[in-house]
Amino acid sequence: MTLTDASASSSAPVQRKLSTAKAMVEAIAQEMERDEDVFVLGEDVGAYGGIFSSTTGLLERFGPRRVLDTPISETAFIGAAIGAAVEGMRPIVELMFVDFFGVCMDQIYNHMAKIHFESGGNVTVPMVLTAAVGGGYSDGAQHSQCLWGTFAHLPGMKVVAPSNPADAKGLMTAAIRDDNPVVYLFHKGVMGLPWMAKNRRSVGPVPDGDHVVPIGKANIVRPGSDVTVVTLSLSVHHALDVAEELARQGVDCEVVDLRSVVPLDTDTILESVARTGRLLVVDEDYLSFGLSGEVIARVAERDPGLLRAPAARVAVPDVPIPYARPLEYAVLPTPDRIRRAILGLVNA
Amino acid sequence: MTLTDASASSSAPVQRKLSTAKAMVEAIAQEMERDEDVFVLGEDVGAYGGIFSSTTGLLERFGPRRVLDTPISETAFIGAAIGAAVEGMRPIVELMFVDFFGVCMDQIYNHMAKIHFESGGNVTVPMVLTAAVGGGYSDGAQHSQCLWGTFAHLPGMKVVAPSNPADAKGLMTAAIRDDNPVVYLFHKGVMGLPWMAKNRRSVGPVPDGDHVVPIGKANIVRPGSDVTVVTLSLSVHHALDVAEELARQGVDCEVVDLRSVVPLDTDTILESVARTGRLLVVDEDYLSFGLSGEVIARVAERDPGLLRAPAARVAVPDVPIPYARPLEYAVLPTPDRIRRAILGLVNA
Amino acid sequence: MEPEDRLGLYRMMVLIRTYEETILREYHADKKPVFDIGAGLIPGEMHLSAGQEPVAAGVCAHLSADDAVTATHRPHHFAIAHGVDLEKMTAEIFGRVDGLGRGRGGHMHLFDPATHFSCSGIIAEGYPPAVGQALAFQRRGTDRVAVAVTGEGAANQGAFHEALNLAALWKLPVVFVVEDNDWGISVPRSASTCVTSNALRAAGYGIPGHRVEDNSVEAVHAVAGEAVARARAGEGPSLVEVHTLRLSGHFEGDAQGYRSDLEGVPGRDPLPTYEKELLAAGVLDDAAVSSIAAQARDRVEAAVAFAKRSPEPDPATALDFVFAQA
Amino acid sequence: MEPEDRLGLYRMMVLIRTYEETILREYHADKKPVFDIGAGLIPGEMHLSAGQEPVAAGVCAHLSADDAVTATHRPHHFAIAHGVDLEKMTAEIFGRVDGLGRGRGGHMHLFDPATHFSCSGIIAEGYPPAVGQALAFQRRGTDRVAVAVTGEGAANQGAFHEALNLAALWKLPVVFVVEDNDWGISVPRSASTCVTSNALRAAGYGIPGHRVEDNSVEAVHAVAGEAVARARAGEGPSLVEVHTLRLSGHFEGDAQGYRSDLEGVPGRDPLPTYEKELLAAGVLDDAAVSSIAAQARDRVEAAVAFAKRSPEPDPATALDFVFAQA
Ligand SMILES: Cc1ncc(C[n+]2csc(CCOP(=O)(O)OP(=O)(O)O)c2C)c(N)n1
Ligand SMILES: Cc1ncc(C[n+]2csc(CCOP(=O)(O)OP(=O)(O)O)c2C)c(N)n1
Ligand SMILES: [Mg+2]
Ligand SMILES: [Mg+2]
Repeated sequence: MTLTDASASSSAPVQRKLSTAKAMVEAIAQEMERDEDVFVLGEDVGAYGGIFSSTTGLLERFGPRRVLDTPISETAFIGAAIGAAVEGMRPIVELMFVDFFGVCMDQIYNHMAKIHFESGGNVTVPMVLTAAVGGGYSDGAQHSQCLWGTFAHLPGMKVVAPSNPADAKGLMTAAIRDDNPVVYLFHKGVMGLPWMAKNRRSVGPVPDGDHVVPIGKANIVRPGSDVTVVTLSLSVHHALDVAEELARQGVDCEVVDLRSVVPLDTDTILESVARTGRLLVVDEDYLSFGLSGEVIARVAERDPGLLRAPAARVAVPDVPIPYARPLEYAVLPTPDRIRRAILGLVNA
Repeated sequence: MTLTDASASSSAPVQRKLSTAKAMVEAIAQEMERDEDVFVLGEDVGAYGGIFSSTTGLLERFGPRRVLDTPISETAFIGAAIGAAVEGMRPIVELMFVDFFGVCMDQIYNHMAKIHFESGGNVTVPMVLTAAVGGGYSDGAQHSQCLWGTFAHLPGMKVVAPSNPADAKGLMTAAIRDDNPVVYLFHKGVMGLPWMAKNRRSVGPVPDGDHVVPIGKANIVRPGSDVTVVTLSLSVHHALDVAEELARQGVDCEVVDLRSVVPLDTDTILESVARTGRLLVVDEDYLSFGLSGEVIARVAERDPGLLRAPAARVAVPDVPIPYARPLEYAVLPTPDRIRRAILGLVNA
Repeated sequence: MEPEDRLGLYRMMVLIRTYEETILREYHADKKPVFDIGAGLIPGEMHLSAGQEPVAAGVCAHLSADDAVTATHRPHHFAIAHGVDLEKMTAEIFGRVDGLGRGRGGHMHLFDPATHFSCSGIIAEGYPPAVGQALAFQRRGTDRVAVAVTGEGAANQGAFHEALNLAALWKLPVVFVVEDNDWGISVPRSASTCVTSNALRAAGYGIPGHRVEDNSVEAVHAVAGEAVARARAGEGPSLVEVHTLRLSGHFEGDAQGYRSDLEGVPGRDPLPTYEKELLAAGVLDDAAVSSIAAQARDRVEAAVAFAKRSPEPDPATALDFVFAQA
Repeated sequence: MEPEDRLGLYRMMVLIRTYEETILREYHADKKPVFDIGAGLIPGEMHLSAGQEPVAAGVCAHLSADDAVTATHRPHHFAIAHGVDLEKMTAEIFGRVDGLGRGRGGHMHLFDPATHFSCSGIIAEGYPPAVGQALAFQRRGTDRVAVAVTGEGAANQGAFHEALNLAALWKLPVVFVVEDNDWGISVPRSASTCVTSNALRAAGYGIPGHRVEDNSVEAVHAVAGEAVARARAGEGPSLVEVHTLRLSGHFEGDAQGYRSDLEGVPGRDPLPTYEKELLAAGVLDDAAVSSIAAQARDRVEAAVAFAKRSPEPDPATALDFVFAQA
């Protein structure tokens, strides 16, 4: 088993490259092999293989007893996953788009997330709730959101969001093995889908065999000394692209890939900001009352003196995601907005 | 019409005292008189008068055509309110406890809150969604939450939470007249219910006639120079109680009653912190990824130098609300926790 | 029915009634002179099930501790009938460390892994997890069943519909129980649906639907027996609705000003009715009535004493059990 | 039916089909050689309704612009049949400032106050707002109706159940339409419910339920006529299910590898079927067929031209319309 913090630092030489989707499926398949109690359910997870390829090939390999297409009844089938988990199974249940949480949130936050606590620790709910997140392809206000802040605000569930294939595998393995409910949010833009504009890092090296990325550990994907950019999921790649570009202009950015939203790796954030003195949070979720504010608050409640310049955020500015491309790209955390924010920080 | 910022500063001498519940009902009744399109629907809003007395007497006064008891079908009846609002009516729809949002959130955040935007401003959704919030009486993990952060994170709806009878009336009037959806969250502990431990300020002076408190304006309910306490709803009273007590020890607290969460009155917060140099946020919602982080971030992204001491928060520490009284009071933002936090700030 | 089985049902109903009356007493004991919902040894909302004993007794007679039950905000009768430990349950209601949830849950959140019992305060949302328990039971090749309970008000909630459809589709061993006590808080059934029986709705999922009209424990027992047998045989779910009776207010403190049927209520109490029936049939005599009552009282008082002896949770532990540790 | 009415239905079906084929062409025109869902003049998901024309044409023939329609993620046929401005609708699909939503909404979010038309991308969640529109219509003493549309997959969603129950209870003027095209993305009806007809479910709410088995526009027209008349007369809601046909993939880009029935699909196309029927009946002749086709083409191409002429929204306006200004 490879247990790594930085996904690229595995000791064995990693050559094989996979898309994020394939890496995610590989983790599920390996855990299904390992543990008869792991099974998958959700809309179009069978023959279709998940509309974002999050379950491709599993039906063929494990059959319809362990890969279950469901009716469009999220409350019923997520609730069913909860009941199965309470009885000791380890379901992986897919909510097709995170945007649909509103039809089934009671099962998620009042049941999945609270049963362990309400039972005084006597009942565990070992399950993984997967959902696709993110915009950038004109899918409109009901199919483009990230919403990790919404889940993270409500106690009792862990929340992870991988940015690359190796982490996708490692976090999925960790999530399945965790005795707690884990919400696993995969951005469509990092899955490496053949029918969507691909980030070049959506295909990358993935360790063979067991690979676990611990939940709750951020990853410094680019060390730097001038500005700390805290981000996650697809935005990691935009941040890295901008960091590379700005390096040529003499601005040295540190990019922190949170990977987990809950638990949030406050220590890594604080250590980084202590070194750079400047903080930018890049978040594809809505700006206010969410992740970006929380990251800044964690710094300001430890020591506002760490901040040599006012903290900055690039997020979706409290507006539903517009359909038309020029509008959508005006509100997404694009490389251009990130660049301007970083330059604003270093010139402050 | 009395249009006031500080609810107590109305020009006419205010003598008449009402409970918060009665003040809220008075606003609804006055608007129902004024506008035939205003109507009320929800569970037990008729003969029962709202289980927290938020609609008492309305059925008797306006009859069953304008005060509608509903089946336990929140998705259907909140959706019905949306449809009626789209057709130009002005429904006030009650979600009995905010904790139940999970069974109907899609209607709320994907429809109520987004239709105006998705329609490019061509459709308006003038409605008020009321819900009871808050704990402190051992109602357990599914009946004690505040969750304003959850609503505030999602764009397209205003969110208000009155702390006293005059504001309850004024914000309700403003909410009904607003052409946008307004989420109106009333804390059970400020309603002045005869069967629940009452805060002494849950009965107070309420202006007669038209009374509007503008949405988006915070209220400095106690001016002070040493520490800014930003808070809302029931916690305002705890903050005031502690401020009075600490004044005797020479600590002069400014207490800001936000009243509105969306829009958030950032200016008032910044001005106050600029004067005091110390910020405590007291929030009965969950600590992380919510209101308390947002308030701190708004300061740190303007100027972290305003903070002479690290910002502090007293909120529910990311744990479901426990049933047993000693546990519940260990996680609620009690006067004791507030006092310790303020002393921590001034001694930092 | 065999006399012994009839006696069993009666005994269970008496135990439940005794429990509810005792909780009623304890709940109000220290909330005087002015009722304060948050005060006293048992704080918070309290939903009692007196009058609805026939449903729990009749259904649970067919279950063992291996079968699952998900109950509602009004859970005591089902918890007791399903064999949840009375002492731990009571300690939970008193918010004590020896409670089922170490005081974290309270009366609407009783979780007992030993009997696969749980409940939820959110209307109809106990149905889907029961479907999942049944899925696990089926998957593991057992003949265990899951019983899911709601009120008639809850049958108009989306979760009800989705759960029935899913269980029917996957032929899962579930018995869906609807307790029709005529009221959802203050809203009469007639103001929540125009359908007179949820048995009609069962047809919309392709499953059998039954309605027991008279709150008779033996009728419930018979119908539930069929439904449980069907589930155990792998033939899928059924729906069982029982027209029952809410003897008291929705929760304690509810003055029931809205309740038109209040006057006739005592006369419809199922417990004296069944007692008379068994006395007439010679299954019971006065001595048995007294001794059964005394046994119930002893068990319940012992549970209350246990609860009161158990310590209150330490505030320093308030953050425990949010996450399971690896 | 009168020839003129039959011609009207045919004309509408042709218009819809022409529209969908044109959108199909425009959608794919600039997504070559490698399909990229986010690229091109029409980006994003695209759910076309070709094959389902009989439902929209048959239902909307009974409506005026005062009546409301809430449609689904697959909304074009209903929008067109209900008389939504073709140019503004097309401009919205192209994301332009003259679109119904000034480019904010897109193809799943068409809102037209002039015809009380709306749609939603969330399964079954268009039903409850339709109930509310009907409530407003009833409250104002009008005989206007609201039509709510979903697919057969959506009928297993909680919102479906709640909306039917509420509308039935309040006797609201709603016609609930279910388009059963056999598939919910890749999931066949048989894997989403074991009920063969949602007409059965209507009984569970005490309302009439109809199922049209053959995707015939005239059969839909007849059944919908009854349902609309009933609603206008104040007798409450009905459910109308139509067994229809999804001619293409769930959305563009869907290779339909899962689809067992694919081969037989073209033969079930309702448009040539109806055309043949009207030709045989002498209602249509070849000249009429051509001219109707040409008229449809002209209207649709004009709408596309309008859309393409309309400017793209200015990024500086991206934050407009979150809140209505006082
Ligand atoms: C989703 C949701 N909506 C509303 C409530 C508030 N509530 C609690 S019990 C109740 C009435 C339930 O009626 P019924 O299902 O008939 O059960 P009964 O109380 O009669 O046993 C209501 C409305 C809730 N707990 N959950
Ligand atoms: C609540 C919700 N769940 C899932 C989806 C994803 N989804 C979009 S369309 C669709 C299939 C819908 O099937 P059906 O209702 O039969 O309509 P059809 O596409 O066949 O017209 C699904 C699952 C969604 N939009 N909303
Ligand atoms: Mg009831
Ligand atoms: Mg379909």
